[in-house]
Amino acid sequence: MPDLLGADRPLAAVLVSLVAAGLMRVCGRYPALRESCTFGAGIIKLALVASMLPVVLAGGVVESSRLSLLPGVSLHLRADPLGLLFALVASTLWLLTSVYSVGYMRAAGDENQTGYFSSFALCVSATIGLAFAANLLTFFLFYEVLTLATYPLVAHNRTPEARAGGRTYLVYTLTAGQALLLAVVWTQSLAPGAEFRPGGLLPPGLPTATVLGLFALFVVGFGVKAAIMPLHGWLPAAMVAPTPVSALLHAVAVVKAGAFGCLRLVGYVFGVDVLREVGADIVLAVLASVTILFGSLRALGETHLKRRLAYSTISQLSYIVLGAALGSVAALAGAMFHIAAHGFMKITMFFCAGAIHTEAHRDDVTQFGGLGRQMPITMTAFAIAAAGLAGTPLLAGFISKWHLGLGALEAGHGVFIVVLVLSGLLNLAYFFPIVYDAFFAPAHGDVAPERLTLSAPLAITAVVALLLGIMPDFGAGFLRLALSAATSVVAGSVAGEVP
Amino acid sequence: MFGNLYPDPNDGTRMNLIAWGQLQYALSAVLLLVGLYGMLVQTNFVRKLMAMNVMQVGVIVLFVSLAVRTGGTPPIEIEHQAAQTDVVYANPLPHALMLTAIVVSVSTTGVALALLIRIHRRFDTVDEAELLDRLRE
Amino acid sequence: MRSGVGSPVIDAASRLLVPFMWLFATYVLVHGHDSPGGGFQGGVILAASIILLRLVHGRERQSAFTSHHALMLACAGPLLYGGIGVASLLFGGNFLDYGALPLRLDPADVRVIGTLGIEAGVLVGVTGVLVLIFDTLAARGETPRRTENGDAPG
Amino acid sequence: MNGPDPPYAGGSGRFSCPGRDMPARVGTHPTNRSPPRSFGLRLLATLPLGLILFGLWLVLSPKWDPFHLTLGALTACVVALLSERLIVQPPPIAEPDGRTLLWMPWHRFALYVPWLAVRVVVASLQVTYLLLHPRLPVSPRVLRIRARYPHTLARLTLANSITLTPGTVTLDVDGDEFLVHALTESAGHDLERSTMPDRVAWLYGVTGP
Amino acid sequence: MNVVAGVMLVLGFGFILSGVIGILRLPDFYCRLHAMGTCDTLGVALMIGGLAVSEGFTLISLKMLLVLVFVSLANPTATHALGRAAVRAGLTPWTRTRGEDGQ
Amino acid sequence: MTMSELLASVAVALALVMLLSLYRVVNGPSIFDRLTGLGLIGSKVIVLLLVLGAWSERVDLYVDIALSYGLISFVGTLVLAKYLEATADPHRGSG
Amino acid sequence: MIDVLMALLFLLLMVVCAVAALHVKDLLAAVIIFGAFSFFSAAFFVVQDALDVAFTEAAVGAVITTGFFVCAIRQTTRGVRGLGRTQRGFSPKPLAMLLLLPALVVLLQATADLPQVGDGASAPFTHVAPYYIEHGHEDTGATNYVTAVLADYRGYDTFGELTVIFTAGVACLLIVGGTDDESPPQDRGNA
Amino acid sequence: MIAALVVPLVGRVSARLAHGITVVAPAVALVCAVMALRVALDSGPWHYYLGGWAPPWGIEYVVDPLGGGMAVLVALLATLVAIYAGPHLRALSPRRAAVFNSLFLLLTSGLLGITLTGDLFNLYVFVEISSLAAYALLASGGERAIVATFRYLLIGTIAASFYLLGIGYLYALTGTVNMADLAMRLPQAGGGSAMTVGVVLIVVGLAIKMAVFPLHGWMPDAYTYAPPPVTMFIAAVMSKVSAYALLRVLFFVLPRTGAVETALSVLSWVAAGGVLAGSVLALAQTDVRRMLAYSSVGQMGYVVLGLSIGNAAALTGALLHIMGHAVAKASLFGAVASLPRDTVQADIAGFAGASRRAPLTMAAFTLAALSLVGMPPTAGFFSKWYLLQGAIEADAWLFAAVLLVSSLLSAVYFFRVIEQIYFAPDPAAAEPDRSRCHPEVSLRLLGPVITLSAAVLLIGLFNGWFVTTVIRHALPEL
Ligand code: NA
Ligand code: NA
Repeated sequence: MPDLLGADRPLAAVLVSLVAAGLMRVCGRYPALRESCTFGAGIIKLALVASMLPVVLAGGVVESSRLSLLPGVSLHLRADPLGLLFALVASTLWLLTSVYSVGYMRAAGDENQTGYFSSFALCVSATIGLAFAANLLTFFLFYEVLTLATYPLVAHNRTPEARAGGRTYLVYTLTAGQALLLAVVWTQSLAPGAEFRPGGLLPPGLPTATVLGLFALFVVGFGVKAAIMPLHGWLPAAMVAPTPVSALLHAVAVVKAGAFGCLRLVGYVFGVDVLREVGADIVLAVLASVTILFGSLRALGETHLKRRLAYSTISQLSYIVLGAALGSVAALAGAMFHIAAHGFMKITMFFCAGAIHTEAHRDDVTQFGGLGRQMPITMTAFAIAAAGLAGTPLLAGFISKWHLGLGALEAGHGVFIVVLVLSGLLNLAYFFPIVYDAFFAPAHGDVAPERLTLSAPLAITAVVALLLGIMPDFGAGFLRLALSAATSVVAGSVAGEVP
Repeated sequence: MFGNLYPDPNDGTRMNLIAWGQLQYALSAVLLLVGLYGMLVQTNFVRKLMAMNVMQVGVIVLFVSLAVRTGGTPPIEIEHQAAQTDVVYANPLPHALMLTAIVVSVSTTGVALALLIRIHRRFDTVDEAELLDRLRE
Repeated sequence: MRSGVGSPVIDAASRLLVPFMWLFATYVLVHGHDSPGGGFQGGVILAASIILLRLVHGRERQSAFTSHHALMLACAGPLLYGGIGVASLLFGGNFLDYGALPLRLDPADVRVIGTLGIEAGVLVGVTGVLVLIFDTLAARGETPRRTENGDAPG
Repeated sequence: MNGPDPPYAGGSGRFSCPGRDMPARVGTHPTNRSPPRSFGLRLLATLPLGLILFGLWLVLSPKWDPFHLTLGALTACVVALLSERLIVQPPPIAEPDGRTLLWMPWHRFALYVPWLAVRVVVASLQVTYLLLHPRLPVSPRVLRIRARYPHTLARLTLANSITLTPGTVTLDVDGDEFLVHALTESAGHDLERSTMPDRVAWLYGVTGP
Repeated sequence: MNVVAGVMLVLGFGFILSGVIGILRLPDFYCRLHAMGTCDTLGVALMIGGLAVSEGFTLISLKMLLVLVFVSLANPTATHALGRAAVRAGLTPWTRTRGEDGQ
Repeated sequence: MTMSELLASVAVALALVMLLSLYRVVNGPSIFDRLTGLGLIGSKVIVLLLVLGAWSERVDLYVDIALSYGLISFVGTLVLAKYLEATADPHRGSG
Repeated sequence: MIDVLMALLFLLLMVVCAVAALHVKDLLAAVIIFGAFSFFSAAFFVVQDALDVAFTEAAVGAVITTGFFVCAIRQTTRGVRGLGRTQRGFSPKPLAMLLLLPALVVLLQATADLPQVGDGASAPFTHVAPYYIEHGHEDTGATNYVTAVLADYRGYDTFGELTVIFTAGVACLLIVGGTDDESPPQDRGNA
Repeated sequence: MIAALVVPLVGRVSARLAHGITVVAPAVALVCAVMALRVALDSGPWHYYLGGWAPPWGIEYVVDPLGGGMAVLVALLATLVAIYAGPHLRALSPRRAAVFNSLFLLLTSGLLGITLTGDLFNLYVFVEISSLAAYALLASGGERAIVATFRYLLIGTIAASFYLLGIGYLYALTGTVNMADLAMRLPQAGGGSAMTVGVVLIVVGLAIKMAVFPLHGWMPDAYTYAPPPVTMFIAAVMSKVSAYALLRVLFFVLPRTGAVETALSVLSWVAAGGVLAGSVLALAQTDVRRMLAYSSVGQMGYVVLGLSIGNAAALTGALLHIMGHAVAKASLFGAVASLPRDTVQADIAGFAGASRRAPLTMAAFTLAALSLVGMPPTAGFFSKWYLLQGAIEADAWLFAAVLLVSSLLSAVYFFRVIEQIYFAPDPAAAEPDRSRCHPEVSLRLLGPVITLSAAVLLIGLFNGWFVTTVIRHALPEL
């Protein structure tokens, strides 16, 4: 068994949830069976992904190349540090979200849970797939599958708003998909195979216009999912989805996929130096900065918790993009680490939002008075996550910000530290009142006791966020992975040749 | 007064014949386009089909014109004279092809008329303009 | 068509003509390889003769060669043609390679027989189909036509 | 009506005659029913037809080798068998026993054709004169004549003779009545005097009109 | 022989020509029918006969005669068929008494 | 004038006669007039075939066609006449 | 010279007939003119030494096509009722002219590059056809090379041709054979 | 193997035999075609001389990877559609059913003939066989279909005449109608404008047969009203085979002269217009079948675009798209038509909640639709990929953009339906007994549809295999 899987663990990791999705469809009539499918798949997947960790930490990669997609291009999966980092985050969070979802959906009394869970599994498959994708085509393949798999989740409620949200989501993501496709095909024709390589896969000596055009296409392609301003319009609209879905969108799959794409783009497609040569890095950095600040400001203006979280995500995800744009080792590492950090923090907040929604039936942040006393676990976790997002030391967010700041200096663009600091302040400005109200304002009414399936996951994620801040390499060695990836990228870029 | 209809292929009048002969192509083109024009312009379907036939004959004329040979004779072997070599025959290949083309044309016409009859049964018209009106109703 | 025999002259002429047309059609078929004509032309003549009978004699008196028979012929023709093709296939030649037919004759004569066979197929098929098409096109002939705004009376 | 049998029905054994059980009316006035005839009689009618057809085949076919002759004979037989009914179908073209076809009074025919030819040529010249005359002196009229014949072949002969003869055209035949269009006043005189109908009656050895 | 044939050909053509002239000049359909039924048949027969004569007595000339017989049988029948159809269809014959434009 | 020349002239003349007959076909005025013209053209084609055959000295080929031509055009005329008898409005068809 | 002249004359007559057939108001008249058209085309083919084609065209044009058209007209309507036509927004004539006149020019120009009519040195006479004429008789036993080509060398085409016409027959059956509530036409023949 | 040649025969027999033959015959043909293709792949093109006469004099069949592949595709779809047609035929009288079967087989054999023949004129004959059969089959769908079919017939005949005339011009210049021979002799033939005109006529003729954009008018009505199996087969296969013929003639017969290049560039603009117009018009439809028909206009534009771009990648894309679109369109039409009429209407709103009544059918529909949108990993994605690659390599950025815009548009119109299927409330849910009494359609309808949409996925996932083992060998040498 280990041998069998050992041969192809990345593929197996992708397939686990795919198979699970199929199984769930089949045994949709029996919720217990269906949920055990979910959990089983989640555990197996996590185990598979984690099993690759030692190899990768030791500096190796786990490869899988089974299916020829195009002549010379196959469905190539490779667990490198960056991919593994993302995969780890995704599979861990999937397991937790599954637990949470079971509770949430039961509480909501949803009718079509089979469709929900199977789409969810599909989504995670796609995410793992794109995390491990070793070439652009594979990446794009999973990227689009992710788009499709997410659509049923967004439109899950079947209400007119849900369907409208789904439509908006599709229009944005599919359009971006087309741009991305063009970019991918173009890249493929410039560099046959289009295998990701730390430091860039493009052949040297391309005309500036080509690089810029390609880069613009890529940025549009990834920017929509990463919700870079002004391509973020779908994200607030997609908030009509059930909360676990939002959690997934923001923390695990969709938005993260966009941000992850930006990292791959900068580090593994173009290479830092190429971008720097044509000046694209600054453009992207400025774009990211604007998004960071503007997202925070918009968040400040929203009173619906989920919408506020959505804008927070828009802002936070651009940290990753900013890191990618800055392109120094520390900045890249920070950006990569932020995938994990933001994942755990943001999912915590969404879990909290969902719990509040189901238990207290409240969505508006102005009505959270007293919740801290009624739902202590939830609101404590919320407070931890909020603080983390603001970049409070000893929390996960601080680590990434710290590295990003270092990276900005390294890259010679110290100004961006200002952006980081400002954003932190804004974060505090829109989260602190919630926490304050929850614990210190008078209560608004009765609330059901906290349900274990809801509160346990969010507690765990909060704890993880805390632990990541204290010892960034705890458990999976996220920071080590990030650093190793960032180093290879920068080294590759500087060398300009195959490492 | 008149030369032989099938003069010796090597004699001098040949060039003269040829220059005139090119007109056949032109007329086949005219026929084709008359047919095409009819198909585009006529609103009556029966007439459209006639135009279709005209067009097809235009094509056939071209092929047959390609097969004719100055001083030639129909491509059927002259008996007891098989040995003699100065007999030139017209080209049998285009003829064979055009026989098939004629059959195709008849078949198409048959099917088209069958369709037409059905159209008339339902819409009581075989005029395109009227039919469009009825369809709009 | 209006029922009835119509003019005895036309009636007689057509009925005299028909046997001759059949003979002539066969002649055209048989002599296809050394004079103009062949299966198709013969078939057309046969079909014309049957159409003539159909028209001149009206429906009531038409021969029992019905559309159904026509369909049978229409099927039989291609079958005969294809059958010869397959037969030559079975005897080791290519499809329609009549030379392969196991006849103890001069090779060219074997081909002549084969050609004659397929031409007969063409004749049968063409006859059947043309009559069939004619019948289907004329199918509603019995019912009085609607008189349509000032058009020719039925 | 339950129509006559198919010419294509195959061998003569399958011929069924709706009027078989009716009394014989050979040579009588045309009716709507085919007269019942014995197999021998039918063969008798078929034979001359077959012979004539084979003769035609001989004229048509330039190849008189055994293969083609056999084919021709075969064809003639089959066609004769198949079309026999057409010939005797009511109203019969020829007398149903094949008499008209086989024992045609060829000597009279040999006399009739030149007689007709002369008339045709002479009258043609007249008509040609009319047509080429600058004033086109035609004065058309329609006339009806009566002529009773036992079979259609005679009617056909008369009608075609009338038409062939310049100046007159058979427009319609209704039973025994011939509707004739004459180009000039004088053109129809011959018919009104019944010269031609009598000739035709004589040709087929039947009693005149 | 050729002279006879030539004469027959020319004569036949003359009849054909007069037939066509007739068909162009004559006042109504029934009259034109005469041109077809007579002049044309005769002309065609003469011409075919002429060709047969020039061919000499062969199987082919016999065949030509067959054509001749056929034409001289079919042509009047066709003429009759047309005339009858016109009568049945109600085409009224033109007569001099009814004036020149009586059709 | 040789036989061949005579035949050539006759052929051309026949073609011209056809042209004249075409006038009736095209101009009517009644449908029957058109048919008459058509009949004339048909018989001219038969003769023309034989003339051309004689001219090319391969009349054996042409005579078959002439015969079938006669058969076929006769049948065609009968078909049309039969149809007109049933349905024609004789005064139509000028155009 | 004469054969070319006659060919051109007949072609010209064909054009005249085509135009007239499409122009005349009465559909039946059009059918008759169309019959003349097919006579002329047959005559043209004869002049062009295409006896088989002429034979076929004559047989088909005189009875079959005409018969089909007559049947169809009988079933439908003889007159063109579109004379007081419903107003259409535009007449297609100028457009068609605009389309076809350049086409005519192009086609005419292209004829200049076609091999000369009757030129024995042109490709059609030097490539495949000589084989048929040299070997046709001994290969296939047919002295009519057209038959040799049609039934033997390209016998498969003829098979296809037969299939085409068979298809047409069956197609008519399906199309006019009516809907299932009607009795199929075959049942009418034998009472 | 040889029996593939004899397939037309079976058509004859079936006029009297039962539906069984209609299923078995294409299946046999499929087996034969696959075997022939294998032979062609293993040992080069397989030439079969019909009548035993060598090519320039006789007619030959050429089974090369391209033709053989197309034949396999045609036979495969014919088999599936024949199975699918079973329930439909039961509604007809035996006589009509026999006629229907016969025509279906004739259509199939015509199309197979087109794919295999190595002779331009023989191609014309087969084109006519298939066209006539198609006219009849399309017309059997009722009056509106008949009107549309009549138009199709007129247009199709013009196309065929053009094609034939084109053959005439080329014949005049080369003296042959055999494709290989022609390809050899054309470059030396010269011929100037005659050559140009011949080429243009052939190309235009075949393009019209494909129902390229401005001449697609007959298609929506015909596809909408024709009997489902007919639409399924014709929509899937017929225009593809014409496209194949175009490809064959353009790249295997005609030399790459200015005339061809001009024709290609004109074609590319027409195709681009068709892609956009088809998509936009599809967007404007409310009847799903009509929408699919217009979508075909657009999708065929992809194929033509691929042909006209004409480099290896684009041609690969075109061929893959021929394959993928054929399978997907058949699946779509099959799925739409196999829904019970009284529960699901053909307009988009009628699909509300259909997923709950016919989950498998609708899953098949969705999968096939995704392929047409070009979503990975379906077949449509990869063909789009190759087309884009071709466009980029040819620096045809505009066409690349057209492709992308069109897939967006198609995404829009397909997701309208998909949204209805999965996310709109089910009107029948209010009457539970009613929604229960219609179980999902019978296996004979469902089987082919599901097989087809599975094929969409498989072609997508294993397109690398298809491309390297078949399509790559099918490409002309550029
Ligand atoms: Na022949
Ligand atoms: Na007279």
